[in-house]
Amino acid sequence: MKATVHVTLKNGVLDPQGKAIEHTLSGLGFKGIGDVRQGKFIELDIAEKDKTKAREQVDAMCRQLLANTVIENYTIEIIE
Amino acid sequence: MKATVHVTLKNGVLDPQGKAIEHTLSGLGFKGIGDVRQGKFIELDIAEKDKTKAREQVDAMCRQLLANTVIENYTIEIIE
Amino acid sequence: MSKITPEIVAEHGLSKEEYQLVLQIMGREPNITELGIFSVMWSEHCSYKSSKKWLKTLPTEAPWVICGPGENAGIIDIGDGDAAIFKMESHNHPSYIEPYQGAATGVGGIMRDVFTMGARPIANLNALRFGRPEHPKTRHLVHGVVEGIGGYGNCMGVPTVGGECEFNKSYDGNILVNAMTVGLAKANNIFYCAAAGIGNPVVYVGSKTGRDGIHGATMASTEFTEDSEEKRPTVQVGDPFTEKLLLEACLELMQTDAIVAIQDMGAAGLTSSSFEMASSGGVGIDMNLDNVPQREQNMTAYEMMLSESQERMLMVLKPGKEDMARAIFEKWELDFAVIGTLTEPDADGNGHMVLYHKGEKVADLPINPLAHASPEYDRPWVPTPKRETLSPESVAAPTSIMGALKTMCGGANGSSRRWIWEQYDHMVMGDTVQRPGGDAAVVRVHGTQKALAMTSDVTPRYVFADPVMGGRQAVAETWRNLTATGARPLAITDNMNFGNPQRPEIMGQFVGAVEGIADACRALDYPVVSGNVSLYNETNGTGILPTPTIGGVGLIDDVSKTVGIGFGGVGQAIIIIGETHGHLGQSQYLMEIIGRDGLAMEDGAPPPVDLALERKNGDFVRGEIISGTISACHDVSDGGILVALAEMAMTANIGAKIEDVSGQLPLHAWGFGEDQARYIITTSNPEDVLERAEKSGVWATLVGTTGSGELTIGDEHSISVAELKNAHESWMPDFMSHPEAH
Amino acid sequence: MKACVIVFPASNCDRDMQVALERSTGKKVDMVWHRESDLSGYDLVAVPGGFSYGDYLRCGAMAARSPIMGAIKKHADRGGLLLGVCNGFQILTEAGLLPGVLMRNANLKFVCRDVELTVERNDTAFASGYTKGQKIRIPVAHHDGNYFTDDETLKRIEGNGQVAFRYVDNPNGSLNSIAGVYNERGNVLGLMPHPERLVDAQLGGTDGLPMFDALAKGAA
Ligand SMILES: Nc1ncnc2c1ncn2[C@@H]1O[C@H](COP(=O)(O)OP(=O)(O)O)[C@@H](O)[C@H]1O
Ligand SMILES: [Mg+2]
Repeated sequence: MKATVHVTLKNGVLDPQGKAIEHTLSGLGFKGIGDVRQGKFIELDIAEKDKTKAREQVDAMCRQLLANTVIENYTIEIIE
Repeated sequence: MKATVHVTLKNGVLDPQGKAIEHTLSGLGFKGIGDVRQGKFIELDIAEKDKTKAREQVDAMCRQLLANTVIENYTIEIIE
Repeated sequence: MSKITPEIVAEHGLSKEEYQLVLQIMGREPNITELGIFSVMWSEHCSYKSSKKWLKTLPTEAPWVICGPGENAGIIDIGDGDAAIFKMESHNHPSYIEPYQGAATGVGGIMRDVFTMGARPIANLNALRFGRPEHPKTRHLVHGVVEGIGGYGNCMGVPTVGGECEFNKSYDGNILVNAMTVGLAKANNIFYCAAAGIGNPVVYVGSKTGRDGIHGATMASTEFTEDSEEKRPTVQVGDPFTEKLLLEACLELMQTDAIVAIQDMGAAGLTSSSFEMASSGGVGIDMNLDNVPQREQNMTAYEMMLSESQERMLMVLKPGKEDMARAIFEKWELDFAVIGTLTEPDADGNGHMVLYHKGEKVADLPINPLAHASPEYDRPWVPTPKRETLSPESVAAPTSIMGALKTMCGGANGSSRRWIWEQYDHMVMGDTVQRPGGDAAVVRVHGTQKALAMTSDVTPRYVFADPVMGGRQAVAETWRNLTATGARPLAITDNMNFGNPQRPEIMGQFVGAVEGIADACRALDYPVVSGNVSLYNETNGTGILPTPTIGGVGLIDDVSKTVGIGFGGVGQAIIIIGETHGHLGQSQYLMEIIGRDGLAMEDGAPPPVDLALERKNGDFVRGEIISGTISACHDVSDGGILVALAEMAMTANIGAKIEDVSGQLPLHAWGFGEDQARYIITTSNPEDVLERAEKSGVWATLVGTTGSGELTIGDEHSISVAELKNAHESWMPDFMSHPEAH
Repeated sequence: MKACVIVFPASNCDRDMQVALERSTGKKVDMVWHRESDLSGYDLVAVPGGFSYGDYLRCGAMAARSPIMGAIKKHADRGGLLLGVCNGFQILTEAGLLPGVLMRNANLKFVCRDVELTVERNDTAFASGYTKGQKIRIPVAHHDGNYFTDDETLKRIEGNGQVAFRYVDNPNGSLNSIAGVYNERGNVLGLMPHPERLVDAQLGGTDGLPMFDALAKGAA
């Protein structure tokens, strides 16, 4: 199975990268851009065939490694 | 409008971060994990009201800044 | 407006008595914004309420001290119109909760303290203490903290040149992250925080304000419990990129005459910076919070006043300088906003802080009572019971001397910290003359032949066993480390990390350590110019080992004269300066080889520190370095003579043949004893050095010669330097290579 | 010989580069802010190390879109000498002035230490002070120095002799241990190690000095 994980900063947590991107985009002449936020996107293959179990497994990975739950949220999608 | 951009490494491009995640996950006892790839996920607000124009604008942002098209692919979604 | 209930008061960490004082000062019930301001101003972190009484006893003066404790950082005169500005600060609790961001923002905060005063930071150091290696969280914490320190310092382009890192069970639930910054300024262009000039504009610069770390300052002042993981959203995220711009913009503005006063927004952000400026200047401030640059929508006055968003500064400008200053900050792409004006004090001489938000007056607080009448406690304390001195003979010998040496050099606490400092850019700015790995780092004063030496040290197990002696020892060790590079030690900063001060035995540790530090500072002419106190380092009632980290700074007049710790070549004579008594109580040998933890009374007293002897031996060694007669120098500390010799050998990749001069002492007590005031030097001219030592009344013993690839003692004990080095270099990378979860 | 150093927001090896260039050229070296647009008076342009724009998004990405980049390209096209060190190398690859990209180090850690390099060629304005095959010791200090290109590009740059320096003991996972590359014409050099950090014996070595001396002489 394939899983994808989106890791994003929690609301209200400063996103220096997003801020810098926003700034550079307007420097490049793009108008009307607001609130740029940068997150991570992780794709992985897992051997587990059962969708529910797969999700549980990926959830554990997120909590243990992929996301920093102090400042980040994550969402999981299981594909196939 | 809201736009989201996924930036991923092209096939065949080395992904040190993905590799390291894969390695650590199996070190943590997760079994059967393969081919981890890490990409970026960027969300932004744009003033443009027209969906087609909005997409064009974001596409230009990707080509000019958000992705390095030598090694990265990108996909755009316009929401609303 | 919501009523202030006892629950709300308690949530703000104010005791009933403290709240009574609030009512008395206000003459009415405060609103929530006002209460929040009281709570952060009176938190342990900002008010030093438990420690003030004792800190006042530290010596803070010397002819070369330009500014002692009280400002953002301490300042010393280093000649030629130059000044060194430095301070150490803790970010312990935040780093435990989110190690990367906690450590990063700690580094960012201490750098701001230094550049607020007009200095360009030229070096960072970090003193780290983690739980035992086997603890499930340790690896994750080490990873995050080191990465966070590097992430911030590297981006700022300030070299991280030194520090310490120790593992001990007592820090399992309470790690210590102490960061120190040293900066350089011109002595005639230093900036202070006292606001002046009624009607002058109060200006906000730097990042926007968000809801970051609200109540961070009160968090740092309460004991940890299991549920404190719930307090997580108070973690701030650092933005070193913005801080680098802020640094450059501030230094640029400081080249003009526009600034009257400047203060960084650290713990308790806008509140403490504005109150400190106003109280030191004896003025009031009218502040319009609508003008505060905000990152988030609908922020309340309470949130803005308590936010700990990073990378912000508050300034008072001379009238009419706003546009010029704005242009500089805009060039550096930073926010700039006039948010207030200085006002006259009232008839009683009290300045008022009056806050407006959305057209309403939302707070009106008298400044001095908040800033100065904050509670000061004389907390009950008991002295730490004295321990017996262990006799050298009472501590068992190892099965093999060299085996023990290898174990110590390759153990959690004796191994190389290369894994850490290779993740720090320690060379940027092009003046790092001695890189990490020696006794003290040496950083040249740009464009001159002068240099500053800097180090941080403390041996917490000594402080636990005897706070007074341990306090002395920490100061003496920094003094020795500086001396070993040829520097003249000038002043220290201290970072007092202790447990819960409401427990008399912990307070006793604090009082004892302060006494010991003060003794040493006086005897060595080595005053305290800045510092920081971190209390309540305690989890579920178990405190950390008392850890008064000392950061020392010294001056080298001619950097070409400095020496390192690596043996200075082959065929050099090795001389030990200072007498060896084989003191094994509280020694690293006792911990690592005998397996004690130092807590029991039977683990003995720490080595006594004779400050007059320290001075005599150190002055002799420094004189020899400056006159160019010796080729290497290393102080003897943890692990004694043999560990010191091993470090000198490993650094140079050169062995040595050492005579067995242990005499009446058991060899292991001679080799691993931790008697103080000792150094090991190498020279090609031993006769002269010995003669001069004798004339000066300094104990000096010729013990051997450098050469070959082996470290050999007497006829029987030998180990290859390569084998030692392999053990020394591999512990930390091996330990850290295991995958970790968070 | 007129040289300048470009300064981006959060460049931080700019002064180090200026010191090294001034030491070898004996002349004042200008600092040029990234908002400028003219470099016509310079023989040598140096893009220094640091963390331009915090290394956010991708290292060098935002700096590569700065106003000054047009002038830098013009300078390179004109045959002017262009040196990018560390972040400067990342910026030049992002700007398409040099082939390849610099990815996160293979072990994901920032690395600061002296490394040994082999000088791959010495027939350029940058390397004429070295001998071919010479081993030199130069510090690295980076998080993203893992040189990567597709196979075709790799073949091409190897075939053209565009590799400038190789690591003896690869610290970051770079393909073919590549530490620095030239453009085809040889007037643009990008490298991860910092030659400007070892031009002064007091700092532990002078193996970087021949590069700056050669530049000072060559472009005189
Ligand atoms: N956290 C750290 N950051 C940077 N350098 C460190 C760190 N920990 C240790 N070091 C460096 O490693 C060397 C050995 O440290 P330590 O054993 O504490 O020295 P000493 O016993 O002489 O005080 C010193 O040069 C020190 O600066
Ligand atoms: Mg030492």
